[in-house]
Amino acid sequence: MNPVNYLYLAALLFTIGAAGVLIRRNAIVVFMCVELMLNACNLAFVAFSRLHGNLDGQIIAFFTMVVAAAEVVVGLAIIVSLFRSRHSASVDDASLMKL
Amino acid sequence: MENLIALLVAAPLLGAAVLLCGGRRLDAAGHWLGTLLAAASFVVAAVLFFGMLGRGAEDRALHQTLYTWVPVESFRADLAFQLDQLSMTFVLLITGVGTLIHVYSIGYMEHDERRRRFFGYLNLFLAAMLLLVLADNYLLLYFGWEGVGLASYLLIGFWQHKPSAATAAKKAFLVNRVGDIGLSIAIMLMFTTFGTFAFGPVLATADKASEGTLTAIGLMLLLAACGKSAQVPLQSWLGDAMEGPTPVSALIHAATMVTAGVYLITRSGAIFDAAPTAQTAVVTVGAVTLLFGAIVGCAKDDIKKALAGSTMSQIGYMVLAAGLGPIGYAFAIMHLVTHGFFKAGLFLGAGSVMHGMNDEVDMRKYGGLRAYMPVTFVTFGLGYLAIIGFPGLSGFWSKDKIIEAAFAKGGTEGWILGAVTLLGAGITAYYMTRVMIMTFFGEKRWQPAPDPHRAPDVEPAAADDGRHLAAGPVGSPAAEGPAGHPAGELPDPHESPRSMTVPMIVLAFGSVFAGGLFSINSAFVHWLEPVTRFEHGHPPVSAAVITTATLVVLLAGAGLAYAQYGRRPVPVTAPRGSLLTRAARRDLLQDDFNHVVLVRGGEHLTRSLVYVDHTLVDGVVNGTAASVGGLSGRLRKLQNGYARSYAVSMFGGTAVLIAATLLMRAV
Amino acid sequence: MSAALHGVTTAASLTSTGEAVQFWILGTVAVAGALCTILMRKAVHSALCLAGTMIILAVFYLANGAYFLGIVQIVVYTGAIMMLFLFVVMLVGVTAADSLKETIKGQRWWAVACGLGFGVLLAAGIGHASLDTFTGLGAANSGGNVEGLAALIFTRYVFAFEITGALLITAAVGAMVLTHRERTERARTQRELAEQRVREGRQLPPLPAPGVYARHNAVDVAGLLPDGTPSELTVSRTLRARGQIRDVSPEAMADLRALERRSEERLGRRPYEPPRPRDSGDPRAGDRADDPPGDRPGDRPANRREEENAQ
Amino acid sequence: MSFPLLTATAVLPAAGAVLTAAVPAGRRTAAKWLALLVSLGTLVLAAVVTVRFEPGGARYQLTESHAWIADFGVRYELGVDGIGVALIALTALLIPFIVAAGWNDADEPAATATRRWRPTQGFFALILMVEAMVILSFEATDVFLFYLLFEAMLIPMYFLIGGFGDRAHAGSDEHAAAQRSYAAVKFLLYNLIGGLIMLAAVVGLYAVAGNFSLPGIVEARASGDLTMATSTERLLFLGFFFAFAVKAPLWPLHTWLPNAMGEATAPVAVLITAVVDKVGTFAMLRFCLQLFPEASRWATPVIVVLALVSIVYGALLAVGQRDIKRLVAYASISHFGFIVLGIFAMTSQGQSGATLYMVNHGISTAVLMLVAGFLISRRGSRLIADYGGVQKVAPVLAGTFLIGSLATLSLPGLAPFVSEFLVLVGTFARYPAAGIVATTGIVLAALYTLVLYQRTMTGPVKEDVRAVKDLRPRELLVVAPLIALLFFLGVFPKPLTEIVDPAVRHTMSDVKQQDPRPEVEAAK
Repeated sequence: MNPVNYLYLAALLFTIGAAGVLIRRNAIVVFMCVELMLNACNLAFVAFSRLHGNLDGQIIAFFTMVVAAAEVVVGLAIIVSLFRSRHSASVDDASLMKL
Repeated sequence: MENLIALLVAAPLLGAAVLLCGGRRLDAAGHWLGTLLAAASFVVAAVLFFGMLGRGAEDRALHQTLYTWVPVESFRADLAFQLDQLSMTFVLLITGVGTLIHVYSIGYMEHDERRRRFFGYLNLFLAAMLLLVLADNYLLLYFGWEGVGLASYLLIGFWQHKPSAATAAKKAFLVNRVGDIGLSIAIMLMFTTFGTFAFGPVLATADKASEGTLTAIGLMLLLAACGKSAQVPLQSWLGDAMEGPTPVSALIHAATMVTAGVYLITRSGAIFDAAPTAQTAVVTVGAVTLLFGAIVGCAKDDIKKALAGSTMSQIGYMVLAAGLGPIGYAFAIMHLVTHGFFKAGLFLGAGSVMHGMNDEVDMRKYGGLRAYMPVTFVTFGLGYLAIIGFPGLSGFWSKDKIIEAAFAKGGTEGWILGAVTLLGAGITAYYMTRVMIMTFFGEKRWQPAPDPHRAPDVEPAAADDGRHLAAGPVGSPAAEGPAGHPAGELPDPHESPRSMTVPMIVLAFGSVFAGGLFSINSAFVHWLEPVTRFEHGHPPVSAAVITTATLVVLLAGAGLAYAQYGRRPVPVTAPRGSLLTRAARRDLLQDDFNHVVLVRGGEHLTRSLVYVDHTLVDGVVNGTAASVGGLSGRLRKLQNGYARSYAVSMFGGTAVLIAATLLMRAV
Repeated sequence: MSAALHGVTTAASLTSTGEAVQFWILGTVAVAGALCTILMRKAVHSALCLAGTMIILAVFYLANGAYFLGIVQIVVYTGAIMMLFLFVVMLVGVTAADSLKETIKGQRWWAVACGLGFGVLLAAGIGHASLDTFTGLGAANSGGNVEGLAALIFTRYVFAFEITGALLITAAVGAMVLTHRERTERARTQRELAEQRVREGRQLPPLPAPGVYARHNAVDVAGLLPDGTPSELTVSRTLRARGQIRDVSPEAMADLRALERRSEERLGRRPYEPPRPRDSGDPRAGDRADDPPGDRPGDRPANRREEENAQ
Repeated sequence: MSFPLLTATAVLPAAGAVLTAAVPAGRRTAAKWLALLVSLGTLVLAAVVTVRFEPGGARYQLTESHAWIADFGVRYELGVDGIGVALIALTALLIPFIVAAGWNDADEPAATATRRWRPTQGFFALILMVEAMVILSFEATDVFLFYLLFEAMLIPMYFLIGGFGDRAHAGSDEHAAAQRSYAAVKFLLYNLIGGLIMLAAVVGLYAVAGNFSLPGIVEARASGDLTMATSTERLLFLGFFFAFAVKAPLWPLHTWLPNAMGEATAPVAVLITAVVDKVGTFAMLRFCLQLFPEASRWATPVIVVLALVSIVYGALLAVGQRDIKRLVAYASISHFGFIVLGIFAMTSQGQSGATLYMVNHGISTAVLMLVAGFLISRRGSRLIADYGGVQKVAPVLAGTFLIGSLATLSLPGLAPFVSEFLVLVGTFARYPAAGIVATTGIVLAALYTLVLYQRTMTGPVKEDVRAVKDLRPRELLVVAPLIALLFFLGVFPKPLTEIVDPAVRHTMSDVKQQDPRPEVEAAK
């Protein structure tokens, strides 16, 4: 097996995550899907790291994790406060962007 | 000596500047200042003339360069003067007649509150006209050319409160502008052909250019001449120009400005000599105008318009002569000078008559005035005899020579031209006799001053508000506009004041003797020969035969007029007349043609263009704006406010970007 | 696992068979987990599936020589972040299940189309790249994976590292700011509250107890008014909001009795159905589409079962 | 380092604008005097620039160069050639007259005046701001800097058009306001779109050349260090030219001008047509021709045709107008056609003539438009039909109007004649047919100006016109110097041609064109 398969897997996971973001309305699930996409990217980075034989890919994956953690913290806080004020976690409820 | 040349132009220019900018303070003395400066210019001209006589024929030309007017690379137009025999002739005529008419105007315009400005304009005209004839290059000539156009515009429209005068002024300027196109294109052609447009080099090397170019230049110059000299097809403005005060008609529209076209053609003789086609065009224009003007002159009842027709016709003679080449140039100029005398005299006489007749211009309402205005009668009569070419008077000498030269052209062309000139002489005798009889002979047909509220019955354009002159009978209230003369009062004909009669007398002397003096030993021809060159024409029949024929034709014309107007009472209201007469009264329908084709067509064109600009050009832009607005309204519906929707479009966009990247890689 | 750990070679084109087997098995599971994540109706289930996928990814990291990341993935991601998710799910309501019915016209089709296209393009891009051989991390990891990473992070990437640190602090502060509710006015004293209650003319005495005196002693049964109708006031507000009041109307009681009779071993509970239309006090009055299916009359039995399971 | 003279000519009016805007509400007379003094000061500086400029010297003189945005090679580079000097002089000359002519235009009627609202201060501040930007754009030799100014001057112009309309409006106040804002928005949109396209071209130029320095790029192109693909050069040329053609304005991009000039007050209309629009034609001469010589030659036939259409079309539409100010606007379109024609005739006569034309047209239109503005403010109507016989009641006004009209129709002796004839000769030498078509413009010019004069000034005095007063001393003071200048430059244009000619020679060598030789070398 060629490690390239990891890349295909990452692409597949990423696509699934993206589709989930588009399809699901529950903000928490949407968030999970985003996490899935980030993880797919990390997998790709790690695979690249192995393919190229240096550690930079892993470093990037590491940073991605840190940023994802920060993002989750803020994002979940937003979801909580949104739920508090609107009693719903549906992303469609926040359709205030319409003119 | 040559430093004096600029003074010729400067003196009247100074007068114009002072009089026009000076304001009301100069009202009292303005006309004296204007006259004085015109006279000063004449004195300078005389000094220069005698200086010129003192030199040999070949060194007579003088040059004065002030500075370079427009210097751009190879394009150099100097503000420089050239005074040779041809210019000298014109300068003397312009300043001489001009001064006389200034004097005349002092009396004529006495009661006009804007007399100062009138003299300012007259001075402006003199300056421009002198610039025209003194210029040493075509661009400077163009400067003067337009300058006289402006002065003519201002003077025709001097009584601006009359719509007819304002319209006539505008028309004159516009028609002249059409001619100016010709002059400017001619100058451009000279520049591209010769690299210069100064008289000297252009005329000296004219024969080196191709004939096609020269023909083009010649035709363009002819177009310019047609505009300024009221030749067919650009003659229509001259009749209307009679809306101006009579001294203006005498000076500008008879003696000087309208002859500028003849000057231009004569000056550019070298070009025309090398372009026979252009010459043919010139003689054709001259011949047609000669008959055209004469026919129009026969039908007009307005004395000034009859004289205007005559002017057109006489200039036709000059143009024809100028088109004949070296056999005709000198005679064209000679006729120009004698015509300047007698036509100016005739106009001043007409002004004097109008002055005494409550500004009535309709000859049918004159009659029997010889007893009331003896001086006017005599001077006008001498002018009359001169213009019809009565043997011994000025007109005879100059016109006879032109007829001879026309025959001398040779071939069929010569015969045709000769016949036309002969016919013209006959018609001239006819209409001038008619004017003479209707004005000074026969019974009195005086009419009360027309009611200002009633529409005039004859010749709307001419009789329209004919009482514009404030200068009525002595003692009548001086005022402008419709309140000039009390309605219903019979005119009280009287001789004009001294300031008006003296110039008439002087001009009458010129009318009688100038031609004869010029012809002694062909003095005039020899005087001009270094500039215009001269060849003796050889008419197919002897000169005596031609002279006899001329006299016969002349008598026939005069006799016919006498039979029609002298032996029968003249009806006060013009009879309907034949088709030709009616057409001639309407300037042979040229104005109607212009109106239908140019004015109406132009109006339609501009109106539709305004519409096009608004709806089409602007509409395209506004339509684009509207469709963008509509499209954004549609697109706005895509903005449904759901974040997921936007996410889809982002995702799709990313996909497209990746696809594009891959494609670019693949290609 | 150990085979995978040691199967790292340099400049090879194939991995070990063990790794291949592991990849195909675990990869399938990971994809299934991902699909479950997006298809499960309940957020809790999604979270659990995602956690599973992440653990598998951690294994893949290890297989790819990223030992540090593999551990971090398990400890930080699966252990901390996913727990955070679960906390929030509980906060929001563990019972709330999503409706998978799409409300935006065409959204699902577009999403699927874009997803498919995107995936195909990604795959095409990967296939396009010439990755026949790979270097492997043997050399890079020779000094130890953690040491290698540390050497890079604290040299070349030190600046980014510092910035991510700042980012984390900012995120923490941001989360606190977002979730913290600032008291904007002075807390009202008990006296003021009492006065306000009098002024508003609402229930002045203590609220009546639930239906302990009627028939049941359960707190979720409304007490009966003298005319026999149940009074909602008697039930705790929380239960009311959840819609967990038991019906005490005569018919319901009769049904209940019948039910009790039929199933003696099992005590069925039946949620109280609030009168429709719900007029006041319900914050979700307008969100009919998003109501949990349990609120709909037709879904009642299923809902009931689920609630029981949850409890 | 020497004194930054060019910067000073722009900084002075800019500072003046700020100060004028800061004058308190109650002291509006002080604001007017301040604006006038600042504009006169700028005129003095411009005169110094003109004197310091040596016609025979280097191409760009009084240069200044400072790094600005180093990453993109943008520099603050100034320098003037003869053409720039002439136009700076024109701008600095006209602004004091515009200020003086608009002395009372922006004053709030006493009834609605408030303590806070300061329209007068704003009006003069905006005018000075426009002056600063226009002058700096004539000086900028950095393409990016020029672009920035080219766009920035739209903002004050927008407010001048939209905020200070002509009080003499036929309809109601609301209608007038709607018309005005339409005109202002139209002005802005047209020019913005032009500017956007130019921005693309500016970016493209940077992509090709790597910096924005006009002299640098020109030199690199001349020496062969920088080559452009033909298609690239043409596209870039078109991008630049489009923006300038909108600004100039050239048919068919002209329709914003009549609206803007009709709705704006007369001084602002003068500002538009005599000053701001000149930036467009100036930029054609400086940027289009120098940066893209081959593309310019390639596009010449089309542009010459567009210019001819502008000349004839503008003149014909002027004949058909019923509104005095719109008539002048269409006349200007015709004149801009002449300028563009002269530029793209690619002869030294044509280009010198075009430069002279810019200056002379500025002065002559200023005279005509300002006098028309004085007339309109007296009678309160812009319609030609509402006038008649003004000459009788206000002879001086009529006289100045006539001189303005005669200048517009290019009468010899007045400045525009020299430039128009040079353009015609220059065009004729290269394209005889175009020269002949353009000459018809002189007849049409006579037609529309004289018809306008005849209908408004001559004839019987209309009842409403009887109350029209003659020019006040302030107004005469505004017009008289301009008229004197018209006469002076008409008979002695040498000072101007001496400055302009070397610059034109440079441009001609940039586009690798030589004047056609005459058919017959005349005997010397």
